Amino acid sequence: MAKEHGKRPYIRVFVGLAVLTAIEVAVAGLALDDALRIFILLGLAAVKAALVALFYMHLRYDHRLLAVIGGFPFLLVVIMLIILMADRVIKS
Amino acid sequence: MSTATPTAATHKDYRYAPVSFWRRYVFSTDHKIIGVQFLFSSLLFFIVGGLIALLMRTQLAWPWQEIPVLGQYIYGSTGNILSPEGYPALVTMHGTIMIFFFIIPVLSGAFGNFLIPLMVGAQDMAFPRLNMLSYWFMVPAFLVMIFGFFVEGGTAAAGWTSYVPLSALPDMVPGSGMGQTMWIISLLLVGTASTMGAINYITTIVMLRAKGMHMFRLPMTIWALFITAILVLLATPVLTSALLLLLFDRTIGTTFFLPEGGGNPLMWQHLFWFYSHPAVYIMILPAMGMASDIISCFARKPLFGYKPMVFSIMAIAGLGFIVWGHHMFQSGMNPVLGITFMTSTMMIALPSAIKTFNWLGTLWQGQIHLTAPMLNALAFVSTFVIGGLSGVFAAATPVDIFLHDTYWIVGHIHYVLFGGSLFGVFGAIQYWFPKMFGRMMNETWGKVHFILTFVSFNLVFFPMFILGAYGMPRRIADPYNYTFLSNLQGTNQFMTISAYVLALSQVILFVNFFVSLYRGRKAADNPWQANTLEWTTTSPPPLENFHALPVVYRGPYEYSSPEVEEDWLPQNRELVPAPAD
Amino acid sequence: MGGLIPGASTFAGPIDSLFMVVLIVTGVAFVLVEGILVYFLIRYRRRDGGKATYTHGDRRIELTWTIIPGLMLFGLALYQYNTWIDAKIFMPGSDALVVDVSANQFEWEATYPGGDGLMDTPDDIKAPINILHFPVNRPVIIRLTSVDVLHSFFIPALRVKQDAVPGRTIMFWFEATQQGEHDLACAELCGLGHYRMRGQVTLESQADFDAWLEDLEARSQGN
Amino acid sequence: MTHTTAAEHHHTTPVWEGIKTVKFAIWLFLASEIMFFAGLIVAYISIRYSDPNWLLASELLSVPLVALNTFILIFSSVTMVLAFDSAEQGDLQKSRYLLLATAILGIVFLSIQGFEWSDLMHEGIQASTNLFGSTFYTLTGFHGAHVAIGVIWVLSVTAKAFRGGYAEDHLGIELAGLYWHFVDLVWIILFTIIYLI
Ligand code: HEA
Ligand code: HEA
Ligand code: CUA
Ligand SMILES: [Cu+2]
Repeated sequence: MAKEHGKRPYIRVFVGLAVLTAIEVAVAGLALDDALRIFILLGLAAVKAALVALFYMHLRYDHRLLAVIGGFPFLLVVIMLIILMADRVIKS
Repeated sequence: MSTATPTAATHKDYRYAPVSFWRRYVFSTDHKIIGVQFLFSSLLFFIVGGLIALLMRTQLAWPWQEIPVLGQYIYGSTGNILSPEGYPALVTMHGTIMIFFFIIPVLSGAFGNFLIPLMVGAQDMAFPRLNMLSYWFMVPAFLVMIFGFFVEGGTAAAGWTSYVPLSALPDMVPGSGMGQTMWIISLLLVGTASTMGAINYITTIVMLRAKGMHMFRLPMTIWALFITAILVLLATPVLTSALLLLLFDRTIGTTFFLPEGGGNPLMWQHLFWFYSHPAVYIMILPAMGMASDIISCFARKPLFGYKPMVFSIMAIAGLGFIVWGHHMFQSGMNPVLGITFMTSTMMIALPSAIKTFNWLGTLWQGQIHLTAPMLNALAFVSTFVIGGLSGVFAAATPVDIFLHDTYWIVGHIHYVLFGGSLFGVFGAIQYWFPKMFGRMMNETWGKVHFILTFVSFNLVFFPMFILGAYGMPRRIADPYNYTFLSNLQGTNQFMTISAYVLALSQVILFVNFFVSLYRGRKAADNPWQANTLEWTTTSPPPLENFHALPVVYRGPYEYSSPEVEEDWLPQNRELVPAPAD
Repeated sequence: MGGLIPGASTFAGPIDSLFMVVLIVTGVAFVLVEGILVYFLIRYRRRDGGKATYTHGDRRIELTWTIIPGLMLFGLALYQYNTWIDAKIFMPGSDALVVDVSANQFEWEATYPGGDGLMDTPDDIKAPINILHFPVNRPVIIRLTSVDVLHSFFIPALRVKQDAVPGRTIMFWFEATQQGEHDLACAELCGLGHYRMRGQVTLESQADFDAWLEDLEARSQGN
Repeated sequence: MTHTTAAEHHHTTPVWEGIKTVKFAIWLFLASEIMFFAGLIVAYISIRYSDPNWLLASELLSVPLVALNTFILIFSSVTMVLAFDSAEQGDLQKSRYLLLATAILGIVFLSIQGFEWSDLMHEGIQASTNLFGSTFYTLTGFHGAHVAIGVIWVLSVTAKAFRGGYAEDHLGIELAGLYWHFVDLVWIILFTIIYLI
């Protein structure tokens, strides 16, 4: 956490995020097959989230323990999501 | 709070110890005082919840009877008899109070607060002010919940699980009006409080350990409280979100859980149990840890299999997040999920098994002192096993078809929660009382309380398994209008009378507690000749816990070590030649 | 404690035997643990001057008492799969009698197929409140719904329990094996009348059942 | 491993293996926040995919506007991180103005969202209208509340910065930043699952 860390790629990350957002909006517009579109969009969102966490929240430079604290909940989220999707009833 | 650097503040506190009564004993930031505050308030709620239980038991033994003298005071509004809507309210309050206001606060709140800094060798929690705040979030929670008794319609009456739609539709039962909303708000406050506590505990245990106190030199109590705090941290917010959704369904007309609006009632159960199954381990792990310390100390023998013990706590916590569906086997949840949940639930019995066997291993070839704390710790082991094993029946999905929501489950609950956690608490109270208050509790009366409690406990709750095998459903005010239960009144009356005895036995504990508080024999610094750090300071400890911060040279269980001739070896005693740290 | 109350359906066999298996496994574990506990307490109670054996444990022992219960538990898990699949996932074929049961605070209401033997046809017959009849030795499929809150359809003797969820129709089945009168209990807290939400179940021969149904039909035409 | 405890370092936060206590605690807090939103989001997804004829947000709301809002929030994230960075580099003046910018961007985000809400209300969609309404207002509402808290926090940090704070210890800025980026991260996910999918 000292000053000696050189310039970090904050601006580049920002550009990346902006571009990805643009792509997302574009993809959302495309007439793709739903599953594929959702897959791409979630992928892009994940990348953006990862960028923020790694660079803006310094997980890339900080102690690994912090990354574990921040990352572990996502494991639980995935479990929750899988179970609830498996248990939902489609009403038509 | 978050940007403050509290340690500076805490440090100051020691120099100019707060003089005013209020800052010292009421709005105190001293973890020891806060721990004691939690202890007293949760014991108070044990009494409240317990007395409610006695009302339930009375109803189950002599349904719709006028209660001789007290009736007019208790059920005055309904002609001195319990009203049909009264019973579910009693059940709900009993469960809610016992779980959220008694067992969780007494374990994490009271002992967590009092023991963590002392046992890791710190002067206070990492965030003393946050710690105080956490207690002062509990108080309004208490008040709101109690206030529920007085709003019209009475308290929440949908069970401590508050299943929707019963709890979501304000006009479903009398209690699901204002009372249910109170219940939600109260639990929101409790959740916030325990999350604050969890953050504080984890930070303290990771950051403020004394020099040489490696993670694998921590006492089991601390390990248990540590993992418990992690469970609280990650599970509670899910309950919070579920409670908020429920609140919206009740107030602003959303329909998350209401089928009319396309919502999904089972969603509540999923979210609730995603919290509440980990929560049941929140209610047992600290007791396990404290029992481990007590057993090792009074067997005068190192804890058998320290690392396996630690890893099984972790395993219980980890698996605890993927078994919640075992509460929903019959709920209409996709039955295929029943298979996965059943398998994971079966496997979660394994770490508990490992712990059980290691407790036995600790006793093996020990020098067992049957003191009051030890007796209670041993009762913890023996009754927790019964409770756990009864859980395995419920985990067996096909058997659960029959057992679900019968008294078998009620028996399970009480064997793990009363037999397990509560005996652990009884043990812990009598073990750490000298450190908390500088006086000893009366040993003889401790033993009397133990024997009476242990016997009457089993007489109250073991028959529940039989009722369960008869298929007696839970939460029913009057079993006897079912023909297949009509012959069970005798059994129920027997249980109820035993429950009265159980209650009176608790009076012994309370009297012993309060008398010892003033009249008890003065306690030495280390009355049990134990190894952990809290015993190396004075009883009660000074405001800053340790006059000089301890340095740790070994694990917490070096009893009967060949290195010294006495049979204990404190963690902080430096042997010459000093072993490499 | 001699197992569950007598059963009267095809589920009673497998479920009760599974109960017994679990009872034996856990019983063994129970006797083992408590026995050893008590023995140690007597055998190793404090003796003056003596010191306890100084040991921190033993990897081999740890492994044994990890692996053995582990296998037992996993075996126990696998052992139940079929019973569960049979009870809750599998559905009987066309010969089954389909009955709609609707729960409300605090009553059970059953609807039977009329003369055409089919559900969802105009001639379906509503049985009187809290009265249910089922033929023995014939699979019965219940289509369970609730109009207000959660309830649970629990006939102990038949070893069936299924929550009724408003907004859903949940299908489950059973096959009664013995004639007789039984209680239908509500096993999910549903409000102040939960304890008295009792249905009367009659298990009778196919013939008696048909007779009952016809007489029901007659009366429903009557008025 | 060097443990430093409360007593040894009076007026600096204790550090363990290079992690500052308060920062560690903030991360724990964020972990619990993740689980909180997890509850809401998982509920939303499961409800939504139970309903085949779910009306899409894109049919009711102007995606470009929200995209702009997303961009604003991302932009506020970079100003925030740069504020911290320039403080680290010793350029406190720059840091102050970046903090201010962050707070302002946050406010802009909130006002655009407020506009969007009132817009939707006029289209006759309340929280009680249908599940779309319920989930939409709940998710964006709780996120908005977090942004609001973030704004207040950042403003207080800004004030302190202008009063010459954070001369040598920038922890305060970093903590506010962590929270701010977290809120941004949550929005990245919400934006995708509410508006785009
Ligand atoms: C302290 C609290 C606590 C604890 C520790 C447990 C522990 C366990 N519980 Fe329990 N449970 C509750 C509190 C707790 N439970 C509560 C409050 C409810 C009711 C909620 C409600 O509906 O109101 C409940 C309900 C409940 C259900 C739902 C029943 C139903 O509603 O249909 C199930 C089902 O699987 C279950 C299973 C288990 C299992 C498998 C364990 C295991 O962790 C037990 C593991 C321990 C052992 C198995 C004993 C020691 C092991 C050995 C001696 C080794 C040998 C053993 C074998 C080889 C089998 N519990
Ligand atoms: C820690 C948890 C805990 C504890 C300790 C207890 C303790 C007791 N419980 Fe309870 N119980 C639950 C947790 C607990 N319970 C839960 C979670 C449920 C499910 C709720 C639901 O279904 O929603 C439940 C449900 C439950 C039922 C089922 C109700 C139903 O489904 O219809 C019954 C019935 O007998 C019961 C009985 C008892 C009894 C007799 C005690 C006794 O052990 C109580 C003995 C203690 C006292 C009586 C207090 C002692 C104090 C004094 C009397 C001394 C006074 C002193 C002074 C004045 C100084 N409990
Ligand atoms: Cu219907 Cu309980
Ligand atoms: Cu559970």
